[in-house]
Amino acid sequence: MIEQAIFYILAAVAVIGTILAITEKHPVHAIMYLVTSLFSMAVIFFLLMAPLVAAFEVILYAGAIMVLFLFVIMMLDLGHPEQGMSPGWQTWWPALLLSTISIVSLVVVIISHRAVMAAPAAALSIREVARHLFQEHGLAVELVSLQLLFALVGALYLGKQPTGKDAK
Amino acid sequence: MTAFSLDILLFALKLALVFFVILTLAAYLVFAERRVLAWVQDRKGPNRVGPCGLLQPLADLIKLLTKEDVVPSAADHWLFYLAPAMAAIPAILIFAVIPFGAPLTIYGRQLPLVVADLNVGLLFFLALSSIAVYGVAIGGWASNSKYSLLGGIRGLAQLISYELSMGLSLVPIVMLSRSFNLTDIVAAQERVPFIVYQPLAFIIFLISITAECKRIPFDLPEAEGELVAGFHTEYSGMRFGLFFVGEYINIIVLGGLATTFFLGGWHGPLLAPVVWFSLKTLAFAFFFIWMRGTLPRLRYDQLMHFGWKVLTPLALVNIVVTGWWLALT
Amino acid sequence: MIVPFEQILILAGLLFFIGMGGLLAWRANLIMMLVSIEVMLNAVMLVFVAGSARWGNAEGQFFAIFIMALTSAEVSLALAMVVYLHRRKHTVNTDMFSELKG
Amino acid sequence: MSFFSDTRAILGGFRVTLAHMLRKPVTIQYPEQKRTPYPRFRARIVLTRDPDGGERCVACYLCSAACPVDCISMQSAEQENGRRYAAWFRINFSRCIFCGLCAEACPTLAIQMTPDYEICTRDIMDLVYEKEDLLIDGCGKDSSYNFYKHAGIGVTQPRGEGQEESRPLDIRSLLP
Repeated sequence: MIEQAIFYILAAVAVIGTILAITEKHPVHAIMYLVTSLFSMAVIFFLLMAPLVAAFEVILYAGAIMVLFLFVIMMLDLGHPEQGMSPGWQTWWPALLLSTISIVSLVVVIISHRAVMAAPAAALSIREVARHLFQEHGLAVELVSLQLLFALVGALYLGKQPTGKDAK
Repeated sequence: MTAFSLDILLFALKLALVFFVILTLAAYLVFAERRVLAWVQDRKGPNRVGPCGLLQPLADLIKLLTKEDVVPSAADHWLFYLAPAMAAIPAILIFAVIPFGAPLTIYGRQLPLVVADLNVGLLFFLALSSIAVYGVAIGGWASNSKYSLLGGIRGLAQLISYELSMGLSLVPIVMLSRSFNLTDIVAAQERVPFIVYQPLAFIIFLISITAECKRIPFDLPEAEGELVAGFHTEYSGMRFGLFFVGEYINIIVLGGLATTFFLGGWHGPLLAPVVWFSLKTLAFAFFFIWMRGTLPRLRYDQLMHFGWKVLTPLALVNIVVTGWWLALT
Repeated sequence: MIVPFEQILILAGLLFFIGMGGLLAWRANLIMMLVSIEVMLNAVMLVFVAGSARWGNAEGQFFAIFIMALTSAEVSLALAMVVYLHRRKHTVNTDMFSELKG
Repeated sequence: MSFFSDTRAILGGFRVTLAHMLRKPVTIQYPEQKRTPYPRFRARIVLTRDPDGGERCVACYLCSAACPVDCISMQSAEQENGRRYAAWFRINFSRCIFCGLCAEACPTLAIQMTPDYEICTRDIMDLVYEKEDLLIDGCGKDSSYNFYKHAGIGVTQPRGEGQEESRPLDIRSLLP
């Protein structure tokens, strides 16, 4: 019962935080709203018996990705909403219309397929999750790590300052 | 019902005690730092307020609370107000997962001396320490001052890079104890503390936590010489005090974590477990102060070079070697 | 399950379509576009984790973790690209990068 | 290998600071525990008297000219017998930097510096010392020096009466 109430509060925080993040003109404020939303998402993951994902959500999303955004915004001095890159009403309303239609249709579909309340599944221990991950999906782990390596090389290449004869 | 309420009461008591002890300890760590630094420099340090200056933290608190709270007019007000809290709160929250003593038995019921026995305690610590970055970055950015902005950017880059090596240096600990739970990690060190098996990981962790709590020689975000006070240049009064207290709580908490991960937590002969834990933690705090009195500040490129090109590869090699060793034995 | 699976799906759908709306609306600002994509990916993760909890199967959590790894790779590349573009034209406005438009 | 020498250097630094930590502090707890200044310590300025009890100062303005912060001012006057003295003499200690140039410039050793360094007050106007505040009843550092006895000019006594001074030569005695 308490968990249910917490879930609804968190869901409200997540949705409101995301809406504020999307509509906020100032990038830094938007990032802060999104971090709030991500936090509540992490706690939702925790409630959904996935503590590992919850921890990684905070470490990676809030602690690394959003910090990277913040770093780029601070470094490139992009925090000037008055420079006019924010969308006006003409760009908002088609997006809003499309989103609203999609949300309404999704809700209709989900409600029409109302299934019976599932029996609560047993919680998975981290040890078990790890065993599954590395025994059955070892290839996927390797592929993801390779992809991270590629991203690293690509980012290094893009971020390199042109030197010597490359510079104009 | 009475059993339940007793549990709640004991829990609340434990929580209040931990909170009180941590905050008092942080305040007295400021005092201890001033005294020890004074000794290093052949001075005496604050000894005016109370016997041996023991009431100095109280005087500091009163001073900070009664100071004028200046907010720069060009600052981003909400974020400016928010940043000190974001710097101090994660530091306190991390302590929730640290077991600081053997489980007590009161009125026939077990009372584990840890606030929250999470099964992902180690990841909880990493998550919260990555949140502490926001206090520095937002504080630096919202002040709308050049020094603060530079301090904030430096803090961001530094904390991100050293978090990586800190996390990697803890992987061998998880491999040895086979658990993310800090109580299990302490239990695994009942005979031999992990520092014996993992001296390299210990050194990497020690350097990383020094960078993580922004202490000399890694205090580039607040370098007085170049950036006045870095990310908290524009802060005054108790907002500055929150940043300050957050830093010292961080020292205590990270010292406690180093104790938990490498020095066997509360295990120790003769003395009570809580006493052992406090002794080890305070030894780390003393080491941080000693280091501040000894080492000069690094240059920024040296800092990044050291973190990415020395500590991280070393930690990775350490993980591989530990894996081999575990596979062979 | 703490709440019916459908409610979590609705929450995830809400977040996903808010992100989509943001992506469509912020076509001019590269940073906000990336932020919107993060929101959408996060919503997808929520579905996977909820499914994992619904059927007691660890695969959903793996997908969530893989998505996180993919996202970090994507964001690092994308932000490197942002820095590169900013170095070229001192703006992150996508309308300024339309030389190849016929 | 530089790694070992670097590590040794860092540990050496730690050893040095530890040694200083265990050393006795050199701090002097000022209000309770006062340091005895050396006799030539440069602090509060005084005007001394010659061994006969007269003022040494002849109001020559040399100290005032030497003073880099212009904190000394005075007004010269002359007695009937030609003996110069300061009608008023004022030192503004809120400007004084205690450099000692005035004491060096003084030909009569009138202006001297004393080791009394505790002259701060709450009111800055109290730091403007007048002649009566400055004048002391002693001779200061050179207790036997008396300017007019050395000066070789006949102001307070006939010429040739001073110490280490021979009588003036009567050039007319050489006339044929």
